[in-house]
Amino acid sequence: MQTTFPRLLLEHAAARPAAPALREKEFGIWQTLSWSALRGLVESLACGLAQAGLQRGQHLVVIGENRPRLYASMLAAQSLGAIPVPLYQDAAAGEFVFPIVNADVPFAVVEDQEQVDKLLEVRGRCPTLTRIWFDDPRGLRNYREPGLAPLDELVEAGRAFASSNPDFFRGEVAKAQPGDVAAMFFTSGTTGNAKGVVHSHETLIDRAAAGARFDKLSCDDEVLAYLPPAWIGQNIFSYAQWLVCGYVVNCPESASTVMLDLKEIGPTYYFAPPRVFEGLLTSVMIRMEDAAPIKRWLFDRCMAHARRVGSARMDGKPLSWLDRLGWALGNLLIYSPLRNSLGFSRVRVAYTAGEAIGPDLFIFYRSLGINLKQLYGSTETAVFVCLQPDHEARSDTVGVPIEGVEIRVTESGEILVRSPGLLKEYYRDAAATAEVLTPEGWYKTGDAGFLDPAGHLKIIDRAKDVGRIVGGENDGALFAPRYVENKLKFFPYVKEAVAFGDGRDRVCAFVNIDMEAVGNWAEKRNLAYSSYADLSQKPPVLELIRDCVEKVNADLAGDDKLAGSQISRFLVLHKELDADDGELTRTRKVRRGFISDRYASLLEALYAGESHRYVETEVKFEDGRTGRVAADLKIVDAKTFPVTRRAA
Amino acid sequence: MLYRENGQFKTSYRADQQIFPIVQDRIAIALLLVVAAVVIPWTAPEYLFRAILIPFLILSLAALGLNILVGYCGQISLGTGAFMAVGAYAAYNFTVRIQGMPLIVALLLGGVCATAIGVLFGIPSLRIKGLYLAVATLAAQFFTDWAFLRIKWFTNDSLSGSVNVGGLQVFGWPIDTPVQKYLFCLAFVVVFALLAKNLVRGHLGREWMAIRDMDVAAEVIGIRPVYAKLTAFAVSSFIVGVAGGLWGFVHLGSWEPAAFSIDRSFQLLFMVIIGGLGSIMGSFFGAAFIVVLPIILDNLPYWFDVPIDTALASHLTFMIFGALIVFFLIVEPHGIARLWSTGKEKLRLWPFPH
Amino acid sequence: MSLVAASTAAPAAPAVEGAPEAAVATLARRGIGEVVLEVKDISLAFGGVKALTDISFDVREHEIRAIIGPNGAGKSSMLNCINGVYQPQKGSISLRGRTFAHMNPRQVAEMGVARTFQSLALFKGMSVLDNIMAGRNLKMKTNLFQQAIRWGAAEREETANRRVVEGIIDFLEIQAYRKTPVGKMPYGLQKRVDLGRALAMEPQVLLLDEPMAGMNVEEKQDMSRFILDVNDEFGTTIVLIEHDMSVVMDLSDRVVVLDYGKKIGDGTPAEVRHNPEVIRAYLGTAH
Amino acid sequence: MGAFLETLIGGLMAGMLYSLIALGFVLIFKASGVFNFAQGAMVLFAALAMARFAQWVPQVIGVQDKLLANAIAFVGALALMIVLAWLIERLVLGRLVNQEGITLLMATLGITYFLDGFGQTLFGSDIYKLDVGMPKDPLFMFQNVFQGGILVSKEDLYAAVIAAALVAVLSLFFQKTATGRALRAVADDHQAAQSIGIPLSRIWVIVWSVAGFVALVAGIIWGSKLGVQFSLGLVALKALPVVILGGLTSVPGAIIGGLIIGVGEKLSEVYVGPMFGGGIEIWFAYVLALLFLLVRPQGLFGEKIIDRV
Repeated sequence: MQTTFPRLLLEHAAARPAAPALREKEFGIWQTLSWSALRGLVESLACGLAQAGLQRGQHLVVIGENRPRLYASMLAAQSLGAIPVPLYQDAAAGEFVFPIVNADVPFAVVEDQEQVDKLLEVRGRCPTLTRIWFDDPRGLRNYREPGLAPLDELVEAGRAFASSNPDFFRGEVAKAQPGDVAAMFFTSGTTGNAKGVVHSHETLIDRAAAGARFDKLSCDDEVLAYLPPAWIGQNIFSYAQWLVCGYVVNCPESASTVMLDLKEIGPTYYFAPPRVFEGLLTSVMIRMEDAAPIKRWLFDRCMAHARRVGSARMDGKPLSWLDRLGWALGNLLIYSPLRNSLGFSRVRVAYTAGEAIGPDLFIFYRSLGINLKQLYGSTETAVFVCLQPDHEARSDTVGVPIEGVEIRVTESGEILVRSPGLLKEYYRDAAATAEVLTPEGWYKTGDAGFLDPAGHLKIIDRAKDVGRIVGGENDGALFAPRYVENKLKFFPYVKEAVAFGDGRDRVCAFVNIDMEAVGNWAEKRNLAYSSYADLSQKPPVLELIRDCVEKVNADLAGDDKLAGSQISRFLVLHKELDADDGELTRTRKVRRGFISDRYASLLEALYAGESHRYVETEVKFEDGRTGRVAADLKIVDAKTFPVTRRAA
Repeated sequence: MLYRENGQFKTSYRADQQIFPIVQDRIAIALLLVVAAVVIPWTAPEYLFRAILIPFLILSLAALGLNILVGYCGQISLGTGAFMAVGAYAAYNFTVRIQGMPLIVALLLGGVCATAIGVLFGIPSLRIKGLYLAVATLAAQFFTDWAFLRIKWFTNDSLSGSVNVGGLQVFGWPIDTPVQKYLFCLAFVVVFALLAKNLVRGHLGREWMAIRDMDVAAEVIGIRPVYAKLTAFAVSSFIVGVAGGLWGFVHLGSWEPAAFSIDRSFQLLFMVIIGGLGSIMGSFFGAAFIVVLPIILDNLPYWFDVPIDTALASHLTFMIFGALIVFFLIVEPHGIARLWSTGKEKLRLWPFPH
Repeated sequence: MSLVAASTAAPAAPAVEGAPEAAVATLARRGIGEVVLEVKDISLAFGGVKALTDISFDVREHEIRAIIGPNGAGKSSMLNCINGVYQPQKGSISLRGRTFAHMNPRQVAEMGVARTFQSLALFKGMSVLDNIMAGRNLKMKTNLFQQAIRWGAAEREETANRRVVEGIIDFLEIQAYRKTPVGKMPYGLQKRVDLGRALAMEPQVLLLDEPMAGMNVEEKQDMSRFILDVNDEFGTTIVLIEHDMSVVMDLSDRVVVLDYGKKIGDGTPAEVRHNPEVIRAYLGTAH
Repeated sequence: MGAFLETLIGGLMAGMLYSLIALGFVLIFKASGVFNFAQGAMVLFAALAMARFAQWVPQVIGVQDKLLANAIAFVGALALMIVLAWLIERLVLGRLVNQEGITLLMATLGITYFLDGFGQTLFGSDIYKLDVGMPKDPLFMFQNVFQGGILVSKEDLYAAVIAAALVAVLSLFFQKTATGRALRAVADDHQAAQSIGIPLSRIWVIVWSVAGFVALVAGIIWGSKLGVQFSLGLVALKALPVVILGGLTSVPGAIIGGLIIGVGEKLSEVYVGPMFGGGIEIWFAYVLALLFLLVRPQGLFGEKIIDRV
């Protein structure tokens, strides 16, 4: 699509001047900004910025929550051929310095006092930053800072200028070319400085359009913008696709009212990372706790039925009339009211992305009748690489490559992407750019994965963690420890799992049982136990875990790529892996290396084929004392399966 | 459970301030009106109109008026019967003394007279509060009881002391069959309910409630107790007066002062308490409850054919009423209306408890 | 009303810490204006009990004036005299030159004096919105009939005032509670509603009766921030009652100290803090 | 002149009875802040009980001596009133602590209805004559002053004396006894009273019992005069303006108020009534009280109301 964002704006303003473009809940009602009004605002802002001296190719920092006038400022900058740089509003002042200096940014448009204070704090270190405009004057009345002014002033100045030279704005917009840089997003780099990902109008618009076509988005859709606009995800959904489709973007009233506003608006197109969905689910469960027993019983019954038939229904599979009846009943009593009180009644398409989402969580929402799907993409790819088509959403894949996307998997298992939506470069960082962009125009995602027979992309791990089996019957097979571990951890009984196999002839694993889940399980079978260590070695428990492992194996056997990662032997650890003992990171990620050293003897026993091994380990207790726990750990063999190639 | 509020967002204050902001509620009320205005007239038996529906409508109207005074403005009145009487007798006098006085005009003028008396007896409320006022309003009750009994002029010197009206008609349409009477009352009730609702959700209503909830604070923000209280008395007694007129003209046809005795005043007060203080809807609940309950109590014995003599039945009714008042005051001081709205909230939050 | 322009975002500005500089800056910027409110030897007694004896002090344009004193020092009675709830037996109060001894609350309100209450005096049966809307009653002129029909004028008036009130709700950051009955709100927020109701009157002089009574530290900080913002954004003159000295010292420009109905000190926080009588009074009581 | 004095005295006597009932209101209001609308119903209830017991006692336990029978009936009725007081505290007031006066008033309205129904269900709803040996014959006074003298009904005289005595006793009880002081304390401030260890509920039971006792006496007097019947309950409505006039919280107020109303009523009936075709005493008292309130909202002896904020 050969166009630019400002041109899209003009088209909408011309085609549907009165239609709503943006809504913001302010002063108790949804204040609506029509496309023509928006165009006017953008024009004024653009003229104002131009007068203030914003040059083509210069950068404009935008910091704040989702606010109509901040979006308008981005559009204004783009219409002048300048480049908006949205930054995270919750970042510490210090984190602003690098982007501003790196792109020697002259101007900033920010939301309120909080952001102004932060900028003023670091102003000394940002010599280039000369002007700051703020949207909300609250508390800023008595600030006397050179170059600090309310956005209203800019708008006023701009309006005056525009009325004297009415053609200026159009002219500027006309100059901008699709290939020009449209925006820059700073990826919060875990190490070193953030990298500025440079995107052109082309790249963003092409991907946005592709995504929109994929889900048949139209100008009738409603979106609630509540995630940081500096994050490309939010930006694509509430900016790029907004301008491409011309649907309505709604801005919540305040952070404390997002849930209410979500309920009022009832978006038709929704996007959130898994943690948001997880949070919602927990809140649902907590609120149901205090419900009357009858109601809870009803809820449980309905949800059980939903789990049974819900996802099948979403996948468009035929249901028996009895199941259909049950679902209709549940829908009347629970699902639909639940969707309503979550604000999902009108959701037509909902996406989650970012991390792996647990199957239960995923199924919960789908079985409620919410069309929740996964997508795969990153800042560098302008988000849309793979999307799950309706009726084909699965929790362990991220969908099919959509139009314009080519995917290649290197022999090391890393996924390469080629699409019209790839970043232009990392801003002023040729080295980094060269690292990720091959001369042939492939982008190295750094993720390991493959396309399954059904053509769905499956992400298994970070590329650097993926290993190879050496020797044994499946020599050279792919080994993705985290993938295997996650699969195990999706079972409630398994708290932690550590898989080994890189450079070995087969995969073995340590398993941590979940004290609570297994404890309950044991009590139901009145199986007496004295301690964690004791419980962990009870034969029935080992059977239980073996069961889980073999299920995982069966599952793995499902796709040839990972069949080699099946767990042939495992043992259940006698103590919980613990951050205090250095076995986990503070964020509860297993430290594989440390563990393999600490439990070297066990590892050796696993691979040496012994049936049990006595072990004694030092542990730190809550109160800081250290003690030793000893146990004779049984080692269990798990059945592995031959590859059962699933028909594509 | 029945509510689907996603997407019902408001883009203007007008929309946000409407009486029923939720679509489902608007549908429900529309259906209710259709049933009341179309279905019932065709289906209900005559007994139902005379014994239940018409009294219910008129008493709801009176309760509505009283509720404005007691429930919204917090000025208790034990003299409602008096204002009904004034309305009825005034309307009567207008009809008999002025040739061709249209029914509706007569009723409204009756209301106006009631307003005058209401304001007159409301004046003490500026100096005296709560309990003292309650007693003061009894003065109105006894005075009017006496006046309409002893001052012959009011009853147009009828010998029996009872007055009667007949041949009612509006714009040439006769009002004599139960259905016609029912529809006539229904029209009045709907219109007045709407007007009343508008008042209580406007700034006058807020002034009333402010006086009720915390009169000193109200004064400090510039509300004049005089104005607030007297308007409450005026509006209240106007509606009550009109109800009185309807009661006399449409329901009874011929009546004596006893029709508006102190028992009527208490009955209305009970309607307001049980139905829900400070709730328009409550007035209807209360009226329905108090109109229907005695009828049920009277009939219970026959349904279970346990013979009870009528005297005993009426005593039992008394006891049950008394007990219910106390019960509601203790358990749900805001009456049935509050129960209703809690129920509604539960539906909106379903399946969650809160 | 300038707060109409404010948008919803909530700056977490430093509250109490920043206060003294802010206050000083305020003075420096516009100096202390002329006297707006003057109290001349007011005496008030209930039956035989003397609540106030010969209290005199003045309040100047734009300043934050505190009245402090141990519990039962007659602080609230002083406010009640100023806004006409009590009629002092002796003395006079003049507002912008207009002197009055006997004035009813309505007249005082019309002259632009608003007030909050120590023990929450909110309208329990009403929503947050209605409570604050009630504060607009002086601005609402449509008559009974227009309201009953609620067409045109009444609706327009309602909407216009709603708009202003929404500005206040936004200013006080209670958007999430708009339609909840005040009774159901946390105490700290109810105090905000009380303030909001007073602000709705667009007062020139705002009397605050122990705005921070019974609040925890964060709530106190928020409240101080709001008080400063009000004084700042709308240039409202503020008379503030507190028995907790620390709060006052940070907020106020000048302080009057009462004890047993008598004035025992008057001056800047610094001066008052070192006034021996004041120290005695405070050491004498449990503050 | 003689006629005037006759009316005057008649008024004073009637007034005494009003004060008696008014006293019931005041007692309860002082102690529990409840404006007991049910006082009238209690009078009716008590009178019914008394009348019926007086009939049953001879039949059931065959006591023939009239005085003894009445005595027993009286004790029985009193016991009943005490039980009633206890029940009211238990079932109603105890659950409405710290409610607004209006709510409590409405509660007593409820009680009124209940008692009316209950009393008549228990004791039947006919007219019962109640003979406690009050002399019916008239008495002529000041024959030497006026010719023909002044006719005074002995019954009224006795009644007045009894009433006066009772009033005296009660005011003493209030001023002097510990319970009396406790009652006043409670009236002034519930929390405070509780904090110094005065058991609210017991106080209330006592007060209501006393009020019940007063009601019983009043019931007997009126009953023996007019016969016991439903209309007796309405006597209370006459006592209301008295309370208003005298001030809700003042015992002497109740007495003076009673006398004023009684006299005013009779005089007006005789001298003003005819102009309006009679029957005006129904409302005269009220209008009198009402006008009076406009001048002095808290009544003759009531305490001034001050709003604290």
